[in-house]
Amino acid sequence: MEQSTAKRRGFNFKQTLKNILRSESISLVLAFVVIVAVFSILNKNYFTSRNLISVLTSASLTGLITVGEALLLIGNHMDLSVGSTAAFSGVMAALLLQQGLPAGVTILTVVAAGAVLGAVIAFCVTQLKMSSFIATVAMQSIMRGFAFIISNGEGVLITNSTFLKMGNFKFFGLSFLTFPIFFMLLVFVLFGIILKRTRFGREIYIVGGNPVAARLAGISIKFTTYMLFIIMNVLTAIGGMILAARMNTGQPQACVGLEFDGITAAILGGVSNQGGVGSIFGAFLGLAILQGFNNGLIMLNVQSFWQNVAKGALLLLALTFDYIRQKNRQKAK
Amino acid sequence: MEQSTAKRRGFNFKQTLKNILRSESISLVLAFVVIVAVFSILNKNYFTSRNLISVLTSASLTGLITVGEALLLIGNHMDLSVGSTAAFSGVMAALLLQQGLPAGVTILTVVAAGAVLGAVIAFCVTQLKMSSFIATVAMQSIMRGFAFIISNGEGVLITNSTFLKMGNFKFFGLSFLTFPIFFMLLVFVLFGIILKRTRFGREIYIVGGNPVAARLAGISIKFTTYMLFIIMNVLTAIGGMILAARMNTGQPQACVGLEFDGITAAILGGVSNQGGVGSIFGAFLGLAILQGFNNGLIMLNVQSFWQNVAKGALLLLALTFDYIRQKNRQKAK
Amino acid sequence: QPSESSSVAEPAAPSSSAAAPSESSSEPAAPAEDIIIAGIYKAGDQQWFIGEGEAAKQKCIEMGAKDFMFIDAKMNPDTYLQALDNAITQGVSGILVCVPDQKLSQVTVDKCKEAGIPVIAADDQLLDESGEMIAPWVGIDGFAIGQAVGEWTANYAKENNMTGEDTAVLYLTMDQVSSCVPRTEGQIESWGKVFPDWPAERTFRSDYNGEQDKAYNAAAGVFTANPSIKKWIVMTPNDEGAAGATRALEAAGLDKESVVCGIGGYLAKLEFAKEEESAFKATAFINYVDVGAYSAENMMNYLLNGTEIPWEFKTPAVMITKENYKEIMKDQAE
Amino acid sequence: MSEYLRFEKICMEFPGVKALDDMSFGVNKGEIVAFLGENGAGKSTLLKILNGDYRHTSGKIFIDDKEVEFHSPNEAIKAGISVIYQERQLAPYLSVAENIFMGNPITRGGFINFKELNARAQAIIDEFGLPIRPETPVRRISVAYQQMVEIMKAYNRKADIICFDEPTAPLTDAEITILFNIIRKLKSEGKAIIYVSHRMKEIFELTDRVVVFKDGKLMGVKETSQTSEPELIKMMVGRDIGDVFNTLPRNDKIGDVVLELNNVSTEYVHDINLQVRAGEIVGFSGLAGAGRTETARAIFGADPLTAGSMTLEGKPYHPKSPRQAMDAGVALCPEDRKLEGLSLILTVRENTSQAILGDLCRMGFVNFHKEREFTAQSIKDFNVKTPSMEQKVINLSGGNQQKVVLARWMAMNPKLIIFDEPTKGIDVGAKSEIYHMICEAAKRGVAVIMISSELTEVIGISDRILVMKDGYITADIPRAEATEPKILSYAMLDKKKNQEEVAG
Ligand SMILES: Nc1ncnc2c1ncn2[C@@H]1O[C@H](COP(=O)(O)OP(=O)(O)OP(=O)(O)O)[C@@H](O)[C@H]1O
Ligand SMILES: Nc1ncnc2c1ncn2[C@@H]1O[C@H](COP(=O)(O)OP(=O)(O)OP(=O)(O)O)[C@@H](O)[C@H]1O
Ligand SMILES: O[C@@H]1[C@@H](O)[C@@H](O)CO[C@H]1O
Ligand SMILES: [Mg+2]
Ligand SMILES: [Mg+2]
Repeated sequence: MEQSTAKRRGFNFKQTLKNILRSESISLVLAFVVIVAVFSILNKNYFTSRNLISVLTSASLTGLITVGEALLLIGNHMDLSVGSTAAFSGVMAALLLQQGLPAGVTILTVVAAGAVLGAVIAFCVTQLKMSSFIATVAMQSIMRGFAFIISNGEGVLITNSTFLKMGNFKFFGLSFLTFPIFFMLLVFVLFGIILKRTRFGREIYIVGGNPVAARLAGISIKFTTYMLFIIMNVLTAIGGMILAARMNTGQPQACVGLEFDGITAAILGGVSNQGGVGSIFGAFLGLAILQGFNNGLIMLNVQSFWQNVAKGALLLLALTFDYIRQKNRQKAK
Repeated sequence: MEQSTAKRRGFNFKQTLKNILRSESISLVLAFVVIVAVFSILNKNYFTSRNLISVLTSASLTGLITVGEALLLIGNHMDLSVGSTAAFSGVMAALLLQQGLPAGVTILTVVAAGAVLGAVIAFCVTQLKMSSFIATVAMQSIMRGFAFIISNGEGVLITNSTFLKMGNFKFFGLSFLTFPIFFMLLVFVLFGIILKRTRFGREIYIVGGNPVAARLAGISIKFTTYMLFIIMNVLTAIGGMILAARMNTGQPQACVGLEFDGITAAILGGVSNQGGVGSIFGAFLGLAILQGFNNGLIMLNVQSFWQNVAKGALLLLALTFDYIRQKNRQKAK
Repeated sequence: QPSESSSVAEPAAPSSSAAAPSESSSEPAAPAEDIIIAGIYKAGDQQWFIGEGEAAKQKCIEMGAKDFMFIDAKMNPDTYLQALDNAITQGVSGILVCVPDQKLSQVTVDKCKEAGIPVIAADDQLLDESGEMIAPWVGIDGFAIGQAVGEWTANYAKENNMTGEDTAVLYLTMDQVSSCVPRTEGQIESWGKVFPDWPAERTFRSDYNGEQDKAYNAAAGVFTANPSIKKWIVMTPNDEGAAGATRALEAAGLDKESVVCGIGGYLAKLEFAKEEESAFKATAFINYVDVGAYSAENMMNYLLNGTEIPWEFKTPAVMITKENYKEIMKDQAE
Repeated sequence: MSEYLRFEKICMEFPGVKALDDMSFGVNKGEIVAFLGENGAGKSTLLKILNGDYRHTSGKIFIDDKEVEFHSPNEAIKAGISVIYQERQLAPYLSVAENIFMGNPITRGGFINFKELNARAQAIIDEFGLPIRPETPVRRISVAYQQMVEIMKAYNRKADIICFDEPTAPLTDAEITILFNIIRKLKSEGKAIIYVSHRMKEIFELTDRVVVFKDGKLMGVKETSQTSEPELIKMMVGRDIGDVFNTLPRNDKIGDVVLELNNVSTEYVHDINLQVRAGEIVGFSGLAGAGRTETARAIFGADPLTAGSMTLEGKPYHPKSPRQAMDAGVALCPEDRKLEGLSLILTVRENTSQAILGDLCRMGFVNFHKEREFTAQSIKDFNVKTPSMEQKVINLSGGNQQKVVLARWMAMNPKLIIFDEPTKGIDVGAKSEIYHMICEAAKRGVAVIMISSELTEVIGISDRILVMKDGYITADIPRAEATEPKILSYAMLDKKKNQEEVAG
């Protein structure tokens, strides 16, 4: 009997939908639906395609960060330097373009810089045995410093129209399928699949769940850790460039606290910061809830002081709700 | 023979000094000495009693936070909301004083508010099973919001001279023994002893190092966690008031990122963010290194962009140094 | 009251600019009860912008608008752009903005142009690549304000004989906030005019992030590094810096002979309200009520009557001290 | 008859598992009662209920005829109950003394009296006759001694009811002797004692009565002196298993040398020389801390060599990581399943397929169908008791966790496989299956190293037995000549001292 249940669990769409409905994520889906419903009632412009585009666009950078942080958290790490690195990447791209480099070369260079940076962090973590918390706090300070140094503290204008396409290109002329939105969704889907279905993805869970066991099971913790930080920092580099393209400027002071938005979304979406637990789909829900909520508060013209309170309260509420649901489910069984 | 060694390990000063010298902390002591030496050569006013006072004064708030975060980290938690709470406490005190409340009542009220806040966080963590990371990120947002709300975004003047003593009272008229400095040192010594020598202190290690073992041994994880967060938030409340007294104003936007300064000092001082490891003495060294370094950079008039880079680099260097030393020591065995 | 005379009222620049809807105005006159104005401010939690927003709101409602939306961009370019999109989505009639970074000017103007919504820059100008203004502006001129501070401070130093070997100038700077950089530049310039030969060895700079306790550390470090200096002349780009430097002087026992001058008024007034005089002697009062009310008035006039929006209006910088601050700040002195 | 401790109709349900079903019996003062049953039969669960760690679904517990109900381990401890868990629960960075006194340290005015604490801990250590120091942090002592600390911790509580859940699993005979003396002393002091073990020998040596569990149900209670091993096994397994070792499918064709170590040293072991041939089972014996695990880790690339060389099938073999060892065809089934073997928060499926995940993948993508098929087969082969392959491993019984680790490594089909205490916590029925599997692997030509602290097991299954002591190999004994006293004498031989004497 056990075997047959196992077999029936296929990976088709219908089944996936069913799984979601009975999964851990259901309370998040509900929370999201409630938020959308309430704001739609309170403001008629909330539930419109135009607003959806606006929310998705502003979520595009945070989305990339959320994916990267979710992967890292599952692997029992985190990266607190991505805000600085995103700013640095935008500034670096803008400066390279100003030097007359073509857009393609610029993008590749900045991505490569991101990869190197990720490798440096991974080196500190795997070889020098630092905790990723402290290594990336240090890196945050360093990269912010460099962002200011290379730009001399000023925003750097971007005029290269090819590069600016990263901010405004519309696939098939569709205004909801701009490059930032498309790329974010692509990254979610891609890493959703990688995490769930590939060997590499599985190894992230194993490494995050019990690194000692992972090593003895022949998994290279080094390789996994390097990959995780490189992925995170490449996503950050691209995200930073997309932001710069959207703003037409690389800005050294941009993205302060970006890492927290990403980590918060991931944790709200059920990713554990103790390693080994979580999914990209959950992280996406976490992101959707946070962004949908923030956007609604702005649209309702809630005073910014109260916005702070409301956001914090939302987080606590959502997690409490989730806890109660899980507890009830346990009892029900 | 073994027994006699055991007996010889008393808790006298000489022995403590010896222990330090052969302990984990030695590389930090060295790092600190090197920093002081280098800056003293570069600037003759660095190694002066006047500068010592100035460094100690600016470290006074961060010092309290470092103690609290070190305790929390050993207990496998952290509090990311203390920056907001410190600002909130300063503003709240200023407003209460403006209402004509006497200094003593004001201080007690704010301390009580801190305790309640700590209990609320502990409730979220122990009862609602949130990770302390996310619970305190939420609290950070909420408390910052309230700090702005109660002050309507404005700094609030403090004129109560008794209260202002928290900022400038000199014990025995000694200019190096102002209340902020005295209180910080007191807290270090006090919690150094509590952590090392009391039952409560040892239980923090057990709870942080192996919560299952703690529970099975009849140690109340709840009690320990509540105590840890209450201590942290009471220290924060007092620290926030001391800062407000020093500045003669309660300011809602103060202390952004304060939590990171504390956590960084603690981790640099050998406290692990995985729980169960560390000491208050180490945390103090971490604080001394960071503050001594920051102060040196200011005195050398290093450009602020480069200060960021230098601070990050120092962190990475100090930890690398520590790693190499530990590795060598292992080899030597 | 905004006194046009005291401001540098350049004649309206070429109207090629998109967001100056002055003559491209197709249907300016709108029924007042449908008008909603959005105010998007770079740091909506700062007292400055709260006051500015309140003044703008009051003016709009007074002139018959239906609503005024106050939006905080939280110094975050992304939040700012989302707020802008939002305002446009909600179909507001006019937008007042203070951008978190002036490099966001072009995007702002482009988006408003596309949606056909008039925009006025508040506080900080909207500038194109070459530094030309591309939208009407009501605001503060950081450089000029800095100049006023430099001038006042230099005169104070002269009058009090603070020129000897034991005297030094300290500029606390906020290099990471672009709008604050010209303030320091203005201070340096007018100080240099009065004291062209002021020695470089007795001129210091120290950077902080805008917070008072960081200013304290930045200043205290310089004070201890130079024990031979007994009299300090400190200029800062905001009131937090001035208050922090003042506390550091007090801690070092140097406050009696020193002088600190800031920019703002919001913390200076607290300082001036104390019985005892501190080293924080003066600040350049910049009046958020003027900026808020005047930007709103211009916008409403345009929307209601099609009146052309004046291209430029600078709120004057007035130096205030313990003696005159109540008079000048009026309500804001409370 | 009303016993001191009495269970009445205890039922316990977990999602998908009925762990205990209508369990009723009692334990007297001054009596040692054994719990016997297959892996997952519910033994540990009953102890956890007694300890207030789990809440039972229904039923009652009486102590001294009074009904009791514990909501937390703390309450149980206060009521005089002490449980030594199957999994060690220590604070790694605290000292041996502080761990022994965990939960009730010696204080004076709120301060810990370290002097007194260390002295009292030393007294207990001396009573146990162990060579460890009270000030040493527990993470620095071997697994066996950690287990002894765990036992001393419970012993020190002076409880009236003391339960041991497979205390001897990580211990060798020397410590077991110590432990039994202690338990007998407790019995003479009138304590009620529960002793859970899969080792028949121990049960007959130590206990007064045996309670037999099967699938959460009570199969019967027997006076130990009135019963026999086959009878008990039949009760718990439901069938006869006969003489385990005589029926094993022995391999008579020992092949070429697969692994050779020449003067290998690491931080912990010295001058190791050995050969293992294809189809040969080499047993490793020795006391706790003798260095067997460390030798295995060196072979598996988990610890670096400080001297010497190794060859695998005649070719130089110097793995820098377990991965390289695995790629060369070497497998190690580790000793400490919780720390080194399993990712506890992951599922049975994810844990079982770990070692051969590469073979279950196409172009980096996991073939879930194949993975499930493989896992289902392993669950069947190893008789893993779990409600589904999606169950988190943390929710399995100790023995079933061990089976998951074994299943993972057996699946790799290596040239050389090292088992470190493979039957730790495994029930008798499953044990014989595992012996069969090991022998069948040898028959297929796999070279096997088996580290075990159970002498009968090493002697019963090995072709050759190496004995270790203090990081050195002290003897190499063919099976035909192996006897327990002989092995023990080499295990206690002080080679280092001998060498020093020769040198001096
Ligand atoms: N927390 C839990 N959640 C779900 N199932 C559990 C949990 N704890 C135990 N079980 C299940 O209850 C049953 C009994 O487990 P228990 O640990 O009591 O067995 P045991 O007799 O001690 O076995 P072993 O000899 O292997 O230690 C097993 O099927 C186990 O999988
Ligand atoms: N991390 C460590 N730090 C210090 N000493 C260690 C460490 N790990 C092992 N040792 C020591 O190395 C020696 C060999 O231990 P090992 O675990 O190999 O013994 P073993 O024969 O497998 O016995 P056991 O039955 O305890 O596993 C022991 O003295 C042990 O105390
Ligand atoms: O950011 C500053 C603010 O702090 C206030 O000084 C007014 O001007 C703005 O540009
Ligand atoms: Mg068990
Ligand atoms: Mg071993």
